[in-house]
Amino acid sequence: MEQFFQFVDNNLILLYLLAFTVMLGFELISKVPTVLHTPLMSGANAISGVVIIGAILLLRRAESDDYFTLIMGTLGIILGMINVVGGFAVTGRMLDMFKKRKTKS
Amino acid sequence: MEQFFQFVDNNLILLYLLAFTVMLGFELISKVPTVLHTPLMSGANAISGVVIIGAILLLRRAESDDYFTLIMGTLGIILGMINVVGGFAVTGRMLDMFKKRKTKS
Amino acid sequence: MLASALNLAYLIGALAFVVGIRRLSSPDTARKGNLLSAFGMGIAILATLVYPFGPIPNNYGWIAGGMAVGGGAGWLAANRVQMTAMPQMVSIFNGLGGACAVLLALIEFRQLDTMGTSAGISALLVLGLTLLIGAVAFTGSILAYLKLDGKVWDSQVTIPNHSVLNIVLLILAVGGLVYICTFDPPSFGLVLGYMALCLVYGFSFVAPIGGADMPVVISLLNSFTGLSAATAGLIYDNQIMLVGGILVGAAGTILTVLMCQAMNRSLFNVIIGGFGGGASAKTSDGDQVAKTVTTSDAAIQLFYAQSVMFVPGYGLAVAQAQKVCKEVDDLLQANGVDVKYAIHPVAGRMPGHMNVLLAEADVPYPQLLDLDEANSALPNTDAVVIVGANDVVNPAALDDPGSPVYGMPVLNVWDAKNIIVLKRSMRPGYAGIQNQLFFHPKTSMLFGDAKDSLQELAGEIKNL
Amino acid sequence: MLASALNLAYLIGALAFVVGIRRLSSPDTARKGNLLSAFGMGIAILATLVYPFGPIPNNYGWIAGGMAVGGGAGWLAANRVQMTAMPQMVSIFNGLGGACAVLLALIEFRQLDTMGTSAGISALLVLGLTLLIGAVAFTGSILAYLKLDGKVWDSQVTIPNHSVLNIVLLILAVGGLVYICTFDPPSFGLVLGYMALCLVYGFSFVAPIGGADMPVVISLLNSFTGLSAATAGLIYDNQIMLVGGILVGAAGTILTVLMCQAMNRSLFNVIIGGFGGGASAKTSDGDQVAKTVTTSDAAIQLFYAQSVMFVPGYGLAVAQAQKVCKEVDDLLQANGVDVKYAIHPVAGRMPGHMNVLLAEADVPYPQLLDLDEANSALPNTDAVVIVGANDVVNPAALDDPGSPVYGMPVLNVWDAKNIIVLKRSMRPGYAGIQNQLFFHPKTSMLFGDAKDSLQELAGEIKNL
Amino acid sequence: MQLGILKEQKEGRVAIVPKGCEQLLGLDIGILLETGAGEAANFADSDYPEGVKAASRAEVLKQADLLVSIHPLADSEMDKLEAGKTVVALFEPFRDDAVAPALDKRKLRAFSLDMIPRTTLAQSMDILSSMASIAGYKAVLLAAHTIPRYFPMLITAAGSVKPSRVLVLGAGVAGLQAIATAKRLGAMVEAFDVRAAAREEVLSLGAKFVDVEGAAEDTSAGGYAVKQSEEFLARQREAVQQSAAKADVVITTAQIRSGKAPILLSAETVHLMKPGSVVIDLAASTGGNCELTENEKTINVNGVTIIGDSNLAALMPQDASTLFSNNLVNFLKLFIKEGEISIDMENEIISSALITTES
Amino acid sequence: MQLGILKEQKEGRVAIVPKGCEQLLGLDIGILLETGAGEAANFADSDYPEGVKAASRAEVLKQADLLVSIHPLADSEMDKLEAGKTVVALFEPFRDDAVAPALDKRKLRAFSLDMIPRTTLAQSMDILSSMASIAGYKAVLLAAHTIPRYFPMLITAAGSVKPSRVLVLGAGVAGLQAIATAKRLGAMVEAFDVRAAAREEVLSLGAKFVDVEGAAEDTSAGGYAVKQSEEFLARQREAVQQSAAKADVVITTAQIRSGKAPILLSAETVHLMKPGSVVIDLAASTGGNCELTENEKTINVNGVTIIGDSNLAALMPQDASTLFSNNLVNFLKLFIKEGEISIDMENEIISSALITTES
Ligand SMILES: NC(=O)c1ccc[n+]([C@@H]2O[C@H](COP(=O)([O-])OP(=O)(O)OC[C@H]3O[C@@H](n4cnc5c(N)ncnc54)[C@H](OP(=O)(O)O)[C@@H]3O)[C@@H](O)[C@H]2O)c1
Ligand SMILES: NC(=O)c1ccc[n+]([C@@H]2O[C@H](COP(=O)([O-])OP(=O)(O)OC[C@H]3O[C@@H](n4cnc5c(N)ncnc54)[C@H](OP(=O)(O)O)[C@@H]3O)[C@@H](O)[C@H]2O)c1
Ligand SMILES: NC(=O)c1ccc[n+]([C@@H]2O[C@H](COP(=O)([O-])OP(=O)(O)OC[C@H]3O[C@@H](n4cnc5c(N)ncnc54)[C@H](O)[C@@H]3O)[C@@H](O)[C@H]2O)c1
Ligand SMILES: NC(=O)c1ccc[n+]([C@@H]2O[C@H](COP(=O)([O-])OP(=O)(O)OC[C@H]3O[C@@H](n4cnc5c(N)ncnc54)[C@H](O)[C@@H]3O)[C@@H](O)[C@H]2O)c1
Repeated sequence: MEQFFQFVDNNLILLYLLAFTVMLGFELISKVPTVLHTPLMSGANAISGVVIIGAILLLRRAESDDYFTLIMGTLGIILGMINVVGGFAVTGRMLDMFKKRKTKS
Repeated sequence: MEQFFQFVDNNLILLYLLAFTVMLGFELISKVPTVLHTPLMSGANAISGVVIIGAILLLRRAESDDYFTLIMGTLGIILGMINVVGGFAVTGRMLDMFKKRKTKS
Repeated sequence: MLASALNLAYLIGALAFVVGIRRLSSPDTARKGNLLSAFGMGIAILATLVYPFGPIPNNYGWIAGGMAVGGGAGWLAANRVQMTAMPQMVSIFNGLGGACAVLLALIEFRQLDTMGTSAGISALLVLGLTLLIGAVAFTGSILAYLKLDGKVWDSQVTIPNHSVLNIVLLILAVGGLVYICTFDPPSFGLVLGYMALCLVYGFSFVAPIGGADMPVVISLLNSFTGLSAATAGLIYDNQIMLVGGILVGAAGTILTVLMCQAMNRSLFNVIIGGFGGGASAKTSDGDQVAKTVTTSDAAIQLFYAQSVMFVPGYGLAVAQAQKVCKEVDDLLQANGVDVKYAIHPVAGRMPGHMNVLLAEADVPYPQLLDLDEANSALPNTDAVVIVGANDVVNPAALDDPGSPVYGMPVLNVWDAKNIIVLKRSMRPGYAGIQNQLFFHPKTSMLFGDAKDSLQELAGEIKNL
Repeated sequence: MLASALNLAYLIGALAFVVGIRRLSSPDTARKGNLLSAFGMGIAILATLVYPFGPIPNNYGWIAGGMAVGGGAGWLAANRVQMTAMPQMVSIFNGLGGACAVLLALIEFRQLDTMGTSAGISALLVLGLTLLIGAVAFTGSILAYLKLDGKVWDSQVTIPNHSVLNIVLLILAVGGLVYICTFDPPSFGLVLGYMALCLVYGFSFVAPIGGADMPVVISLLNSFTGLSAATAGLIYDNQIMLVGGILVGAAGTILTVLMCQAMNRSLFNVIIGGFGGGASAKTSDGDQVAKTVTTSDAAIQLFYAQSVMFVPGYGLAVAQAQKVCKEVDDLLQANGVDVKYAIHPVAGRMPGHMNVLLAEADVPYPQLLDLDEANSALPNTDAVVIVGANDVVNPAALDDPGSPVYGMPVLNVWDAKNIIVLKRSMRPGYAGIQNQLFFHPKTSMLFGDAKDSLQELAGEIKNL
Repeated sequence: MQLGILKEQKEGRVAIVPKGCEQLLGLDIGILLETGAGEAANFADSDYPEGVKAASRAEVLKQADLLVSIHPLADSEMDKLEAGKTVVALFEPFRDDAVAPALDKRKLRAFSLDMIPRTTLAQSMDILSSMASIAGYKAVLLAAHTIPRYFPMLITAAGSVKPSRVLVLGAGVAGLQAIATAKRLGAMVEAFDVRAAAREEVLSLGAKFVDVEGAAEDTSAGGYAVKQSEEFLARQREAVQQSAAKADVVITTAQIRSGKAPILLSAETVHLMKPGSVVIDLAASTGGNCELTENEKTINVNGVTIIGDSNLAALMPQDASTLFSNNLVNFLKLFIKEGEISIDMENEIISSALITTES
Repeated sequence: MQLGILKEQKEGRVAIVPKGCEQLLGLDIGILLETGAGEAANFADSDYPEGVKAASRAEVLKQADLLVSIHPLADSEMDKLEAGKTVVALFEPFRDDAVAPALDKRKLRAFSLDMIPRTTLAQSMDILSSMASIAGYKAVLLAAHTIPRYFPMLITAAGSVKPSRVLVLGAGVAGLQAIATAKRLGAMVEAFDVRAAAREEVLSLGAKFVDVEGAAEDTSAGGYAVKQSEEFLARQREAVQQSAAKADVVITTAQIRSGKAPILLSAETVHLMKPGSVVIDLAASTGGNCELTENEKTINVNGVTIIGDSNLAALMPQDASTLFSNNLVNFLKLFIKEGEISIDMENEIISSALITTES
């Protein structure tokens, strides 16, 4: 318990940030029309590929002879990159169906 | 310039928090119907009375013989309290006109 | 552990603010939202009061006295004020919030001065900013209140080229802030002078802005108050002040922009083009001005009415708005509003013109009232919607013997509580004469093609 | 200074994510939103790549290789996939993101093990959580893909009382996490075992959920991937990973809830009541199931069509929906859609029934097509909206000699690209016979009173 | 003072219905009712309130000081009237310059109801509008009943029926009512008028307006149309011809206040029309808008039925009488004060309607 | 084979119009047209396609193998027909048991068009529906034209006019069309029927339905109503009386397939109706739904006009002929194959309509 409060005090602003980010996430999505559910899911999925940054950081710092890290890290980069590039591309394709402009006033 | 970057680095999470709070504020308001503009303004105004917390902190820490601080601080509390209590109360009154329930399905 | 209790209370308070504001932005949840924000504020204040900071003077007597006086005054003011004077009240409250921030900054500056301790440039900057923003919010709000209440006229407080004066003052204020930061600590006299400058600037800032634009200005000043609370939060390293203040600052800013949009103006236009401001929002005939109303306000008025009466005229036919009118009717009825149509015998351009149109829209006959029925129902009607009628609701028929319509029986719509007029312009109708009804205190105009206006109304009502 | 450049780049990236997601939630801005998010990701990756951390190995070769391979594969996969298989693709991508997080955690755990350094309980907790959440997202997504693609059936991967198994696995996984944290550092073998457990749990978690609910599950797993990215962000003290991950986590969660709502189910119901799931979302006749469509999807389909044909039937009359139908028509026409009505000679219950109704709604005669005109226009029609018609669009009239309607000329609506059927239930019409059209691959049902459905459609179209 | 209500000789309407008598009795006057005056409009003598005395025509003519009827009395009866009496009817003095002098000679005070100005104030006495409105409505019913076809479009198992086309010439009160009624029945309606204001009015009823440029207009004519140049009329006839050739029904209502109705439908155009179609000419009494119209007759030219009838309101006697009566009573109340006739020549309505004084 | 189109003796419709002949000529048959058969429906002999030979009635009767007409031939003419010929018309055998034997005796093959079943498939040959639809439409026009009042509500400067009330008894094809047309014209419409399905159908046209409980229904009657108990009819008459007393127009269409039409409007009820109101009885030919109806006559009872006419479709000869012709041609195509009549008794439509064979 003590530890928990310690953590709260030390990371106070971080907690605010987390709470606000969650609310922002909710707020952003709350009024999306059903038809955008899938593209939105896909777009969010692409963003979750941000984990690739961790893989890059790891790999840049890895010893050049630490092959486990190098190989696994590279694998991580490949996977993350598929998620990012594929995710954005596939979202873009889904959204192409909304290309037609409204002529409404 | 150097100082600025220093500041950025030191208060990184605070900056995120600020940015996200601003976005959250925008997001919350962006779809409000015109008719709620005034109550919303009034409600926000009541919240801005949060400055009273500063006055309380100040007063609690003030020396008991520092009459300038005591008097000015008390004045601050009075003003802030008017803002807070009056603000919420007046908002409440404005909103009373929305009391009628919809019977729409 | 206790420290984190305080922090948690603040976090909960901040979240209550966020959720509260969110709920405030929809009519259905607004009342709960207000209560939630108030609850957040209560928690934050309580936690601040009781948290044991250790051996400090506390001064609970002073605090309790201040809170009792302030709380009582606020409560009384809020509950005594007339419904119509609420915006003025908000303006005063806001000014007081700004004044509170000014006092805080002032006390801190004085302490620096008396202690002679140096505080660092960023602390000074924060203090100075709090002073500046708070002061502008304070005097600006007070002037806005005076203007709204009709106690002060634009001409009494403006000089020619007022915007030049404002720019000069702004430069002085910013310069003063920088100047103060060069001393560490600055002398209290210097600070007092700076404060006076800021107070004057706030007054001068609002002076040229037209009375009709005051709500926008109050909203803007409200976001200033929020910012001053945030900077004050930086002084005390207090997150809820910081977060609450920023939130209000952001929300207030976007709200200001929205209000400008609703009036079809830009913020810049409101602030700078202050002189003669509000002209575009009003339509005047000589000395008289006709009030306009936004679609959503009209929607609310109708939605929350007990009884609504449509008065169709030739404009309904021209706009071919009968079906949309029926749609609005249906929406209102679905919410328990009693809807009727008042058919004046010569509305339109042929005998029974309105009957033909409303039958086309399938309005049941029992909803149609003829002249006598309508006139006896009008005093108990909450809102009248005049859809492209003009001559048949002209009060000149009753009270202006010189008018060509004098003596014609008309619909006494002014007996109802509110009147909304849907037409495209201030142009007269068939008889070619101006209609005093449009300047009646109960009347608000909703300009535009009747079909478009009704369609927007329907949309707004659906969103309620 | 350079450090802040990196931080600023991250901040910009994070803001781009926020604004990107915001724009993704409205059809008009969605494409730009996607580009903006991608831009944010690009900036963040670029900054991470080029920022000079000082004398470190960098291993740019490995990195470049990995990025080229991954990027190329992702691009190809995204562009080759069939329109209809997109959800599967998203599911795979999501799984790979989870796998990436798992790898990161694994590497870190191994480093701890090989170095033998102690990391502190919170670091271990963060690593373990990353592993757990990432693993569940990984195997869960892969199984979801297999199910969606029809490669795996529920019965192949579930056991009786599967939910008990899931609860046991969940307890084991959480227990394992706690257990690992008691070692500092834990041995790599232990970690591998724990990982295996997590991978199995992810698979088992998704196993009992019905194929129709897969989109909901993918969305949920997507928010898991987001959370694992966030916890990984904690490992590296990296704000953009943290913020981006949390954002996706929150957005994914609320999106999941919204998707459940759109299907009229609760999330709990989807996850736990997995067996036989999807039944309520489909209406079946023996082996056949009729697809349903949500109002907003129908609205989009109509709004973005070139040509739409309404097929009114007796249900239009019963619902008295003619005027709302005309309203939808007007909205579509205002957006350049070509709208026609196909009037079958015996639609309704009296000769000319539809004519009377549509004339009442003021549909101009040239928009009305009779049987032959309609049948020749149908192959070039993007969407057909059947409003309460049934027998007159029954394909049995053409191909089922045993049917009482065999030989009657009908509207060949199946020649059009899409068919939306508005009716209240699967009940038959006047002739009392079932209609195979409702199970046609091109058909989706929008159940409800035709007037209500059309009213909602109108609302949705206005919001587009 | 005694007011006498006469029975119409050629039709079924009656000038004042029982409800109107109730109002008039409140003005302290006596009322004489010709026996059976309202019968054809479903108002029996017994429906009239107490205080109304039924009497023979001769008695009414003799005893009443104020005689009201829809159509003017025949000359023979007029000759027998005592000088000094007041007569109220539709005299149409603007059509025939001899009307007023003749009355004058007989020393009768005459109000012509068709001279009431079309001002806002006089709308409640505007008999022309009430009757024109009925005529427009009736014209469509008559046409719909006469043509051998459906008005609305129908798509049925026995084939599709095209909607009938209706062309309305002259969009005054009668024309607008005809447009509205024909639209209601599902016909496709086109209309034409020379007054600029008519265009918007036609569109406001959802019908199509046929444009012909160059119409003359005179704003001082009190809203009435003026005579057009021959050149314009020729251009107009051409435009009309195109629409008429496709039309199943043509309803013409074009009037000019003082003079013969303009010819809008030439014989040539009628010959171009489809057999089975119908022309209803409401302007028949002033010569007709169709060259071939014969007043108060129905003729058949090449399969086209041409009905010339300016008095269609008489076909709906009950409502027509009620509305006529309401208008008339509103008018009478203007100058019957305390049981006597008191004429205020300052009043524009009275001075316009009064075409001869008894002196 | 020769097909003969006869001119109707008592009305203006014609069984087959020019467009129908075009289709029939494609079946490799010859067509004889009685001179002037289509004239009254605006189809001149010259409008018929080449290949149709105009001939005198006697010639047609003699030369044609297949004789089509709307109403059956008079007995005298029928007697003169050669045995073995085929006649097609509305024989109404279900009304009179003597019809079929008489034809049989003359050794004629007869198709009765009113025996075509009301199945989904036969809808395109359903002459009863097409004609009933016209009758319903016409009934309202006739009523609107006859009553001395406006149909729609009007609020005018001359006072407010209340809308007319229309009561429709029997909401079959004719009744529904009447409801729709009366609604269009702005009347307030109430309707009544014994079939449960009719309720929803009436409401779907925006009219009010008068409920009377306890109606008998027989789903095996092919959609037709069945005879009701006397007790129910009494209850119904009472409900109808209340509505009828307020009504300006009553349109009755109630039929029972085999038998006299039910009496829904008693003499007593008619006496309660307002003077000036109208009853239009479309069931007149089978006795009428109104006790006082006289078939093919217009009578006036206490100011109430009662029109008994079951053949209103004849008043709209052009469209009525076109629709009749379309239905008839669809039916003829069922059994004219390669220029000859070939009868497939498996076909439900043919076997139902065939009431006598030539042998
Ligand atoms: N009933 C009859 O038999 C008859 C016959 C002839 C004359 N009149 C006369 O007509 C008049 C009727 O009175 P009224 O009140 O019905 O009409 P009105 O006095 O003519 O006024 C109609 C009003 O509708 C507005 N309007 C026109 N088009 C519009 C549109 N598309 N959208 C919204 N508003 C529109 C016009 O204002 P904007 O231009 O500003 O939009 C105008 O002021 C009376 O003076 C009457 O005497 C009646
Ligand atoms: N035209 C004529 O002269 C005539 C005369 C008599 C019979 N018929 C026969 O009537 C039929 C006409 O075909 P149709 O396609 O027009 O109608 P239908 O086949 O009778 O089908 C009507 C459909 O509308 C739906 N519906 C009813 N009320 C509704 C409401 N409020 N909202 C939404 N949907 C509603 C019903 O489904 P739910 O219950 O599931 O909602 C029903 O399946 C043909 O079989 C024809 O032979 C025609
Ligand atoms: N003040 C009022 O409140 C009031 C009330 C009723 C009518 N009015 C006005 O009175 C006027 C006359 O109405 P009315 O119905 O008695 O008119 P009317 O009977 O004199 O004429 C009928 C119509 O024929 C038209 N016409 C004349 N010559 C024509 C031509 N050559 N071609 C085509 N059309 C031609 C006229 O413009 C008119 O619209 C209208 O302007 C009407 O709006 C005013
Ligand atoms: N299969 C098809 O597509 C098709 C086509 C046309 C008509 N129909 C059906 O055929 C049936 C008969 O139609 P119709 O117009 O020829 O009927 P009809 O002329 O035989 O009778 C007219 C109406 O009178 C009603 N009626 C009978 N006795 C009554 C009483 N005592 N009180 C009140 N009403 C009474 C009947 O119910 C019917 O609705 C209807 O069910 C109709 O829907 C079917």
